[in-house]
Parts: sequence; structure tokens; C-alpha cells
Amino acid sequence: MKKMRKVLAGLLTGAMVLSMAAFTASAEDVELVNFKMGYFDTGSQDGTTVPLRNNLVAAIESLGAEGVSVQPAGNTPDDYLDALDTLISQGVDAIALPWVSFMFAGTPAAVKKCEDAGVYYGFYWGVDVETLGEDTLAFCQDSDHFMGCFYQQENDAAYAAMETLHNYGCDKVGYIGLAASNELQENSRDYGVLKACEDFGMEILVEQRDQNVTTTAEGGATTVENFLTAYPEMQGIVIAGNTQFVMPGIDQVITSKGLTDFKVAAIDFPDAMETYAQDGVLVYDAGAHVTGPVYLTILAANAMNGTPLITKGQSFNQQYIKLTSSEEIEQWVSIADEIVYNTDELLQCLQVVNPEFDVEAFDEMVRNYSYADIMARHHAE
Amino acid sequence: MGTVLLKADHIYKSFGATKAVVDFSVEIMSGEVRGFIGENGSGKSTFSSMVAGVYKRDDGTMQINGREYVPHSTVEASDNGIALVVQEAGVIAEISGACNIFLNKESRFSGKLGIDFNEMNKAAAEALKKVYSEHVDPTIPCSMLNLEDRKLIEIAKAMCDDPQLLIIDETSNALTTRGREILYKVIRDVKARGGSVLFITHDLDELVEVCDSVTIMRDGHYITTLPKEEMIIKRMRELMVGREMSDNYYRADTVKSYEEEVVLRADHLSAPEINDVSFELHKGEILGIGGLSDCGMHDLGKALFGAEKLDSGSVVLADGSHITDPKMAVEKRIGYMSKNRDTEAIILQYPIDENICIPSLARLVRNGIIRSREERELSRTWADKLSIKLRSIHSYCATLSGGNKQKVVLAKWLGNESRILIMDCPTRGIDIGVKEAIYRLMQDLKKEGVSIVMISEELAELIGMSDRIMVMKDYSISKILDRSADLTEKTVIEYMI
Amino acid sequence: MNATKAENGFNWQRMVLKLYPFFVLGLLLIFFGVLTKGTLFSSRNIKNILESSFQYLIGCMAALFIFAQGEQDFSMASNIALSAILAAMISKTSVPLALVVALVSGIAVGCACGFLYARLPIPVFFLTMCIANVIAGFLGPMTNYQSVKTPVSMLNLDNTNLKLLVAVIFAVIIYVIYNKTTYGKYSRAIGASPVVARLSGINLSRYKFAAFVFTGIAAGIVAFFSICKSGGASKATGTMFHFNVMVAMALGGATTGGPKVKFRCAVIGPLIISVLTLGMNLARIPVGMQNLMKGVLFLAVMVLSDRLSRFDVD
Amino acid sequence: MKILKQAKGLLYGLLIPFIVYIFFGVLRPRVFLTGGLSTLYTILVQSITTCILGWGMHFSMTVGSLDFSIAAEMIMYEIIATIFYHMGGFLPMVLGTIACSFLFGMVKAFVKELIAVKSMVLGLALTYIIASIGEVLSTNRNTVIGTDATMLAGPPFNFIILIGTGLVMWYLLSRSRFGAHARAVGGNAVLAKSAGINEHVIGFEASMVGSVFAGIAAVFTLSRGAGVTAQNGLASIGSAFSALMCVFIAMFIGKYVSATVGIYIGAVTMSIISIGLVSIGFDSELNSTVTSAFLLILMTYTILTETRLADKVRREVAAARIRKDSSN
Repeated sequence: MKKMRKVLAGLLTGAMVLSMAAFTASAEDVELVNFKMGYFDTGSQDGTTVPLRNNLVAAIESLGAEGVSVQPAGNTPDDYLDALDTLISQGVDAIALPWVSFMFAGTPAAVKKCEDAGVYYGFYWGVDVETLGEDTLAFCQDSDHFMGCFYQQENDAAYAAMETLHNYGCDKVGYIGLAASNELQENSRDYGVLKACEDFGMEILVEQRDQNVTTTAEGGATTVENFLTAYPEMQGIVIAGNTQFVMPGIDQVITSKGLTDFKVAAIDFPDAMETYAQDGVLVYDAGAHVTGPVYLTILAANAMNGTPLITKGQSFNQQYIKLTSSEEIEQWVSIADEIVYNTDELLQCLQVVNPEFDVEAFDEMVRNYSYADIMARHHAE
Repeated sequence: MGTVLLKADHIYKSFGATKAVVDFSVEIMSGEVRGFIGENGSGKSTFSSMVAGVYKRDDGTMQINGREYVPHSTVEASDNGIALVVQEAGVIAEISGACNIFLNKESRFSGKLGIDFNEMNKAAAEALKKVYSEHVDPTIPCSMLNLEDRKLIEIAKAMCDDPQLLIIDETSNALTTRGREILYKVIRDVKARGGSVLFITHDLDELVEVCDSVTIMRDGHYITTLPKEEMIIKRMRELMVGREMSDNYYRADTVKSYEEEVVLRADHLSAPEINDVSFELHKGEILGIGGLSDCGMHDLGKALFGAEKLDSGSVVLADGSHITDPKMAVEKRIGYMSKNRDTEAIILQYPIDENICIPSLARLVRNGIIRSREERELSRTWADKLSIKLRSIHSYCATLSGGNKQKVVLAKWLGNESRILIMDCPTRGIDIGVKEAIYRLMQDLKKEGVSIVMISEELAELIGMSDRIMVMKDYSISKILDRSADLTEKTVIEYMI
Repeated sequence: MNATKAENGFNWQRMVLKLYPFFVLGLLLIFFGVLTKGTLFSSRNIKNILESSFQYLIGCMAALFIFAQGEQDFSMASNIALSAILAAMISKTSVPLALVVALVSGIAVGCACGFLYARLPIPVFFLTMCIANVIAGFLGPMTNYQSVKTPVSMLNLDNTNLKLLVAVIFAVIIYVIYNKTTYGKYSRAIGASPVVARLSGINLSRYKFAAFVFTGIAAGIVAFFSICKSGGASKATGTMFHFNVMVAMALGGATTGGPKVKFRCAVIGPLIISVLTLGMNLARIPVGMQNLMKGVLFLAVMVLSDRLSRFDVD
Repeated sequence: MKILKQAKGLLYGLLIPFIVYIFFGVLRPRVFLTGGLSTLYTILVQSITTCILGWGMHFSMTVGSLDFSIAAEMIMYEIIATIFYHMGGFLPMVLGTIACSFLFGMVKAFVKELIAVKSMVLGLALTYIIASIGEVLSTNRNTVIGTDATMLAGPPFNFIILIGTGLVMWYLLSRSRFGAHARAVGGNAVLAKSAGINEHVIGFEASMVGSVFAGIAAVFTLSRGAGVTAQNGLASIGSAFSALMCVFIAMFIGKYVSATVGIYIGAVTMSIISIGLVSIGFDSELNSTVTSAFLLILMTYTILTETRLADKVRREVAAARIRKDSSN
């Protein structure tokens, strides 16, 4: 039943958006302002970064902007701040900032640089505006250049992951993830995991946060082997980061050991997700949150074309694509490489082209992002 | 006596300005042990190295058993049955004795499963046995062996292919009696097998005992060859050193002359290679120290400079202070010119001016800063004073000739206004012109009250320049001789050997 | 008598060898200047170059002494991280105190390395690599894997002019010490030949120890400005710092110890890297190619500097 | 007799991993003692990659050119392996990768000998280049392989690879001319040259061995991890360090055990430490801390004993000289 409701909702919004398009003037006769959209590109080829890059590049073209990318020299916060300077010095008009890269340090500094440069900026892969911390808010609270934060309900995704494991009877689990972010924030994957432990009486036996290990496939294999050796009673693993690196190794070890009832729930989509689902190892995955930079580009395009959707930075709750069965995973994989919003849909998000489009419609669009939504918009024949 | 094994005609070889071998011809018969003697720098080592393929000759021809012989490497020489045992270390310390013996000949032991190192170890043990050195373990790295055992491995390496001509270049002084006995037996074996031995040594008694005949060289020239019956030590020494003494070469005066004041006192010094040595150095004195090259005089030189840790005893200066390390010695205006100039006295890949100024830098500091003007001035004045032939004061020392390098070392220590100069073989491997300049400089310094300790392996230099000669033998002083007109090298040699 | 006349005969060749690193920098500036149609030279971009090269300028200048002695110091990365974390912890109470703490901690680690280097006959790169790993091990538990935040007021300490001033002052001090005092000259002598240095009256352990004090000071400075810039410190601060210093010095012409390690190497090297990184981004060179170009350039410059030094008269 | 000596040596060699194993056994008996067998199997398998990389690095280190780029090379070969897999499945993957490691190894060795600069920066520059080649090769390509090609990771193949490569290493190290000549060049290049050994040829071969071993390690690692992601810049240096640690451990027990076995013992010790740390809940990043502290102490001890030995030898010869001359 739950699935039916979702499909219905998708159809409804798709119809609504389409209908709106009919009344408004067609896109051609409106002259779009050409602006520069800056973003970071580490050149990484993993399963999460590639769709993010492809969607952003497509969106930039559709909205008549010019993409300016920069490769940070390393992955310390200083390197990202230097790269930010490079973007600013190229005269970009808007920048999509990955909050994760500044999570450790540099968020206030990055915001200050953007404010001083007078560029539009916003965070994706981040937290909601309040959790940015008062140092950062002091700079961007009431600035009209701050485009807000696109955050995912990290805790819900993590909570659902643990819940799925619980439903499969795996209560004693191992944890693989990124380095712990600062104070345990309410909207964080760790918070969701711990809350689920209390609610379902589950237990985290051991954590693996060492980035040298969790960024290679063999590292994933070694980690799982170590977990199973040190804690034979372990029944499953929750992966809260670097899934795209470790998943192949984990699947390899679990299938070769024939542990049919050992389940893995993860956040972020790895490549070849369908094989892990068919092997019965991957039972839950929340990911494809690759449209953050696209939304930021839409906000920037509106601002540059003189019709800003927002006057003050606000939070937009971006949806994860939550896949809880191998059928759903297979369905998603079939359309995973497609561009989420095609040119017409994006142009409709410009008030200059479609006057009715306002921040509520934008928020609605962000909220509705789901498998059903994409199917309704692109495969509604 | 058998056929002619090695025939060398009109051989020439020079290194830059130094003519090491001049128009040298010699014939060595098969089954003969030919000795080679001559002072340092007489060209005997250079000639033997050319035969063994270490150096290429500038001119002249060589034949082995009548066939033209032009060796380009030691490997080619050993293929022609010629083996060489050198004076310096010829063994790679990190690898085992067996690997050294069969270096680049390993494929000889390739069995079905690659090279059988056990076979090689057995063959090495065999080779060592052949040179009466079963006590040496060929399987452990040579770094674990003492100097003598390493030399025995070199001998075993030379002998393992039964060479026609075995060349031994001053190896005996690195060996103890046991080692020497082994060496003599090996020489007798080669001779018994019909091969020949070319034996270079300083030890004339050893020469008489072992060799059938001896060729004498001086300053690169062939002097004569004495058959067994004429090999009398007195006569050989005369021929070895008998060049006419050019009077103005050394000091003209024939009486020791120095002030009473003692500037340095060695008080019962002892160390691994120094055995209870005591002496005093006076102001304005040239104290000569002579002896065989391993009599401990070089270590004594280093000990005086604080560069060699003493087990007991101390080096005391006039002001009562004890020298413990080179830094203090330099501060007390002592200079040390090491025997191995290119590795211990001068930095080759380093500018000339900076080489000269290193010891004086501490002195040139004015409130923490060294003005480059002063540094340039110091190096320029001494370069000019010693008339060092150089392209630019900033060029590297590697570009200089031997003599000019020694001048840079002198400039380095005189630049530091040294009052005491410890010179270890100051004129070793230096052409006559610069030699004379150094001797004149020593006499000028003596007049200015500078005290000089001159360690030398050249008797003529010792007799010519020293106020007193301290002869050393087996790490202790055997005799102190005063300067006098009738002091001859024969008397000095008596106490050396 | 003929020493001076021969001198000027060689000036033009020595001039070429002296200025070769400047050629490389000049070439890069022209190449990227043309490619980016001049935007490389905009005031903001010049500021970017100085900004991104600041930490490596300080690092390379301080490391001159170690490089002159023909050695490497792998402990700088962990030293910076440790000093940054300690300074960040103190910065909440007072910012000047944070600078003092950063310097003290940097120097302390430097002295520890210097002491062991002077005493133990272990190859330095191995010694400092182990010390770096040992320190890195404590950083995680110390901050329980999180970052230590600094007050926002420190952000305004992070302006390029201040950093330029600090870099220039540091450069003047290091220039004088390296070229005009015994520390620099003796370090080069030790690098060229430790045996001759000792027999010329140099107290080796003192100057080996001093070399590490310099890198300690640099680590402190870099740590402080890093927490000013990014507003926090964590285990990740300063990663790969030493590798970049090593590459920068090689680009500046200092591939081996001894007299070839000139003051200009420490200035030109970091600038070459910054111009290259910025230039490639400005010229929108595809990301995949950027590292390839960087690697190829490093090889080319290293071979050039090695071959040139072989008949380098000076 | 020789076999007995080797066996005794092996026991000494195994002392270090044994002590470390017991240490963690006391802390976590369930994991290391009662459940010992499966733990031991995991340890032995996990140390294979680091060991093969360590073997690869051994020869270039003996010759005196420390090269960290071997780790980046392994990742590049893994990417090439995935390409071969998608072209033709398992067999082309294995043979293709090994062939590529030969070809690329030759190019890299030729470049290294041509440049002939003995400094670590050469390795860094090569790492940048090789890493970016890996990136370019993996752009929008599926760098994951199916389970039909990962049998090498499971028994008996994993041990076949280990023992096979080990035999090749043993042959090169203790039965080949190349091994003897590499040690000679590493000891004293001048003396080796005068004996007719060409330093550059040996350098070339040492680098080739490194590349081919990296190829083998790549095939095994890819089978274990079933996927690979290109790491740009110097990110891959980490695994080169752990391989370097094994080579150093092997150097210390060099008196008792040959480098072939010594490096594997080093790799096993390091994986015992990493599993041990995980089982007592510590962060595995402490692994490098523990190993480094451990190596520092061991290296100091070894060097101090060596200098004392050399001094003793010198005194012995001098004393013999005095005895001999006073006798006659």
C-alpha cells in the first residue's frame, strides 16, 4: 500500500508542473542572463561524485550559465579555502559549497570569503541553517547573497537503515563511516544510528572511521574480515559514509563466506548496487542526493535574472532516494544515469520564464524529489 | 728460467701534471717472484694497476706470453690470468666472502634451480683453503670480518682461478704475522705452478726472503733490476733513495733551531693504534714524525687534533687546556692537514672561497653576522699569497690540480692564523714545483714562530725539513733524532723497520 | 696574482646557472599568463598566489638548513597538526597566547627530533617518519576525532597583507641567518662533507639540532596561520606538508644537500607550485590532466636542475 | 645441518609476530586463542598484498633508490584489470594486467635510469603521473568486477599466489645473479663497476621487479576488493609506507631469516596489530603509531650494537700487531 501512495503523489505533482508550463510564455523569447556558476571538482570517479557532476553540468547549460570548476590541491580545509579564492578570482557569480569539506574547519572562513566577494553562495551535502553555528550565522544570517542550505534528513536515513537491519533480525551491527563531525548534531547520521539503537535495542559492536582504510575496496574487505574475526556474533553492518569505496569489498567477503543472513544497510549509492542487492547483502540504501548543486544553480539563476526566489538564506530539506528492496534498487539503477531535471523543467523554475514559480513551488519541487517523481516526469507515457 | 711471461716496452702514464710512469720497460719471466720497490710516488703502484687493467696506459705496449695485451677492466685482466690484490679495501662489506670471491662469476654455479649458493660457499671455502685460510667463514657478510680476514678473502679471490701473474701491491702491511706467512706460502705455490708474482712492498727483509729478483723505480723511471745474489738491503736502499740531494730543495741550515717554550705536550697518549706516546712540541719547531705507513703516526696526528678518541693520556697546550675535540683545537689555533686530502681535508664539491673560510667563520662573526666582504677578503688574500691557480674564487675545488688543492688546505688553516700546524704527508702526490713552495712556506712559518708537526712517509723530506725526527714503530716512539748534517736516511730507517 | 683576472671570464655562465629557477618561474608565468589571457596577473590572482604559497614559503625557508645538510624532515606534517590543535584549544582564552603555544609546541617537537637526530646514528628520513607516525597516533584520541574550533575573531587575522608581512620578515631573518651566519654556512658544509666539516672545527650535533629548531619554528607559524585561516584544527591539518616542501625545494633547484641548496630555492619553489596550481585552474585544464601535468613538470625541472648542477661552476 | 640452522633462524624470526599475537591474545582470548584458527587465516590472507608490495620494493631499496610510486602503480594496474575484465572476463584480466605491468614497468624503469637522480622526489613525481593516468583510465568506466572473477581472493588461490610470488622472490633473492649483483651494487657501486657489473642495468631490473610485483598485487587486491577507485595526487602513498615498514622489519630479523620470509613476517606482524587494535576497539590508525615506535627502538638497538662490534674488531687487529712485533 505504501508504494501505491507514493506513485500517486508523483503523478499528481508531475501533472501540476506540466500544467503550469502550458499557461506561461515559452522559454525562447525570454533573454536569460549569462552568469558564472562556481563549484569544486576533485576529479574523483566514484559512484556518488559522477552523477552529482553530470547533473550540475547539465543544469548549468540549461539555465544559460557558464560552469567554472576548480580542483583543490589537497583535501585539507586550507586547500579548499585556497580553491575558493581561485573561484572568486575568476569572477564567479555564485558558488556551490560542499559543507562536508568544511565540516572540520573553515565554514565561517568560507562564508566570510563569499560575503566579502559579494557572490551568491549556498551549502549542499550539509546541515540546516541553524546548525551552521552562530560563528557562521553571524556572517550570513541576514545576507541576501546567502542561498541557504540543502540538507538531507541524515538522521531519518540512518534511522531507516538501522530499522531495516532490525527487521531482518540483525541487532548486533558494525559501523563504518566518516570521521565524527563536531558535537553530535540532531540531524546527523550518527544521531540517527544511536537513536535507532535505543528504540530497537540494537548494539554497535565496533566502529571503523580510519580514512586510509575506508577509501579503498580492499579496505572494505579487510574491515569486514576484522569485524567478523573480532566479533563473530556480528549480524550486520551499517555504512554511514564512503559506501562507494568499501561496498564492493564488503559484498565480496560476505558472499564468499556464505553468510546469507548477514545484512548491510548503507547511505550513498555505490556502483553496481543491483548486484549487491541480488546477492542479498545490501538490503537498504539511501542516496542519489546529487541534486543539491542543481537547486543552488536554480536559486542563483533566479537571483541573477533579477527575480530572487528568496531574500534570506533558508534551509531546504532535500530528499534521499530510499531503496528498501532489491526490486526498488533494480528499478532505480535502470534510471540512475539519467539527468534528473531536463532543460524545460529547469527553465520552468525561473520566474522570468514562469512567473507563478515561487519559493513554495521550489520547496515543493525539492521535497518531491523521488523515484516516482522522476518516473512521472520522464517516463509518464 | 722459463719463457717471458710479461713484456712491457716504453710505458708512459701521467695524472694531470704528475708524471707517474716515464718510459718504463720491464720483462718478467714465468716462474719468477719479482719484487718492485721505490719510494712513495715512484710509480710502482701505477704500473702494476695498469697491468691489472685498473688504469689505461698513455703510451707503450704490453705482451703476455708474446700476445698483445690491452686490458680495459679487472675482469678482462683476470681472464688473461692476471690477478691484483690492492692496498685499500677491495671487498664489498655488505655481502658475504663467497659473493665477493665470485663477484660477477656467479653463473659458474648455476644449477637446475638457478645459482646454487651452497655450491658457491663450498667453492669459496675451497678457495680459502687453497690460500691456507680455512679459519675465515665465507658465508657471513664481510662487515663481520676483521681487516686481515677481509684481505685473505681478496687473496683467495685473486687465487681462485690460478692466475699466471699475481700482483700484490703493499698488502703485507695490512696483515699480521699469520697473514704474512699465508701470503708467502701462496707466493711459493704460484711459483711452484710456473706462474709469476709481482710483489710490491716497503719491507726490505720480507723482499729478500720472498723475491727472486727486484726492480727498483724512482720518480717514475726504471733504475735497475738486481738478481737474488745482489739483493743486499743497504744497496737497495741506496738505489731507492740515491737521487742527488738538490741542496736548495730543503732547509739549508743543518742545526735544530727552536725556542725553549713548549707550545704542546703529549702526555702518555694511548688509543687502539697509539701505545703510550709522550713528547713536547716547541715554539717555532718543525717536529718530523716518521715510520712505516701503519706505525700509528697518522692516528697520533688525529689524536693531537682531538679527532681520535683517546683511551688515556691527554694533549696539553701551553695555557694548560686539554684538547678533546676538533672544535676546541681550531679555537686554540691548531690546524690539521689530513693525509687523505680529498676526503678529510677539503670538500671537493664546494666553492674554493668557502673551503678556505670554514675554520675562520667563528672568528669573522661581528655581532652575529659574517660580512661577505670580510669572507671574500680573507679567501682572496690567502689565494693570492699562496698563488693558487684557479679560474674563479667561487669555482669548486674539484676543478683544481693536486698541488693547488693542498694550497687551498694550507690557505684554510693559515687563514685561521693557526699557531700549531699538524701536517700529515703534506707533499703526498704533489708535483715538485708546489712541493718546493710548501717547503719554503714551512720555513717562513717557522721563522714566525709557528710550530709544525710534520708526519711523513718520505725520509728525504723528514731529514731535510725537521728540527727533530720522532721515529715511530708499532704505535710507539722508537727514537728521537736531532737535526744534523750527517744524519742519513739509513740511520732513520734502522729505527723504522 | 691571476686569481681576479680569471674571475670575470666566467660570469655569464654562472649567471645562467644562478638564475635558472627564475627562468622556470618566468616561463610558467608567461605560459599561463597567455593561456588565461592575462587574468593570471589580476591583483586578486596575485593575492591568491601569495596566499596559497604562504605556508610552503615558511616551510621551505625553515627547511633550508635540513636540506643543506642533505637530509629530510618528515615530522613537519604531524608537528603542524599537533601545534595547531594545541593553539586552537588555547585560542578560546586568548589569541596571542595561542601563537605562543603554537610556536612553543612546534619548537618542542623540533627539539625532540633534533636531539634524536644529533644523538642516534639513524637515517633521518626514517627517524622523522617514525616520530611523525607516533605523534599522529595521539592526535585522534586527543581531539576524539573531531576538530577544535577557534573564535571567529581570529578570521580577520587571515588577511594576505599580514601574511605577506610575516613572510617577508621571516624571509629577511632566514636570508641573513642562512647566508650570513655560521648556521647556514656550516649546514651547507655538513651537507657537502660531514667528515671535513668535523675536522674543520664544526660541532656537528649542535648544527644538526639547530636545523630542527628552525623547522619547529616554521611548524608553529604555519600551524597558527592555518587555524586563523580555516577557523579550526584537526588531525587532517597539514597533511602531506612535508612532501609538498620536498617537491617545492626540488623545483627550486635543491635536489641534493650541500652548496646547491640556495636561499632562492625556498622562495622560487613554492611560487612555482602556486602559479602552476592556480594557472591550471584558471586555464580550465581538465581535472584529470592537472596532476599529469604537475608530475611531468616536476620530472622535467628535476632533470634540468640535476644536469645543470653537474657542470655548475658556482 | 644447514636445514637445522635455517629452522632455528625461522623460530627466532617468528618470535616478534608470536609475542605480538600473544599480547593481543591476552587482551582478547576469544578472538585470538579460542577462535584462533579463523583469525590466523584472516591475518595470513590480509598480509598478502602488503607483503607482495614489500617484495617489490625490496630490490629498489637494496640498490639505494627508495620509490614510493609502486603503490600508485598497483592502483593503476587494478583499473587496467577492470578494463580487461569487462572486455573478456577472468583470464584476460589476469594475463592482461601482468603483461601491462611488464610493458609499463619497462617504460618506467627506462625513464628512472635515464633520469638517474637518486632522490625520493623522483618517486613522488612518478606517483603524480601514474595516479593521473589511473584517473584518466577510470573516467566514466565501471571499475567493479563480478564475483565470477574474484576467485583468486579465496582459498586455495590466495595462498597459491602468495607462495608462487614468494618462490619467484626467493629465486630472485637467493638463487639469481641479479640478486647477488643488486646487493653488490647497493654495497659499493664503484667496486661492483670495476668487477664489470653495470649499475644502470641492475637499477632497471630492480624497478622492473617492483612493477611486475605491483601487477600481481593488483590482481589479488582487485579480487579481494572486487572494485577499485582511482586515488589522485599522493593519496596512495599510505600503502607504500606500510610496505616500507615490512621491509624494515625484515631488515632487523635479517640475521635469522631471508628477506623473502622476513618481509612476509613483517606483513603478518602488521596485520596482527591492526586486527588486535580493532578487537580492543582502538582506531586502526594507531597501527602505524605502534609499528613506528616499535621500529624506532629496534633500529636504535641494531645500529648501536653494530658500531660497538666495528670498534671491537679494530682494537683486536691493533692488539694483534703489537703482540706480533714484540714476539720477533
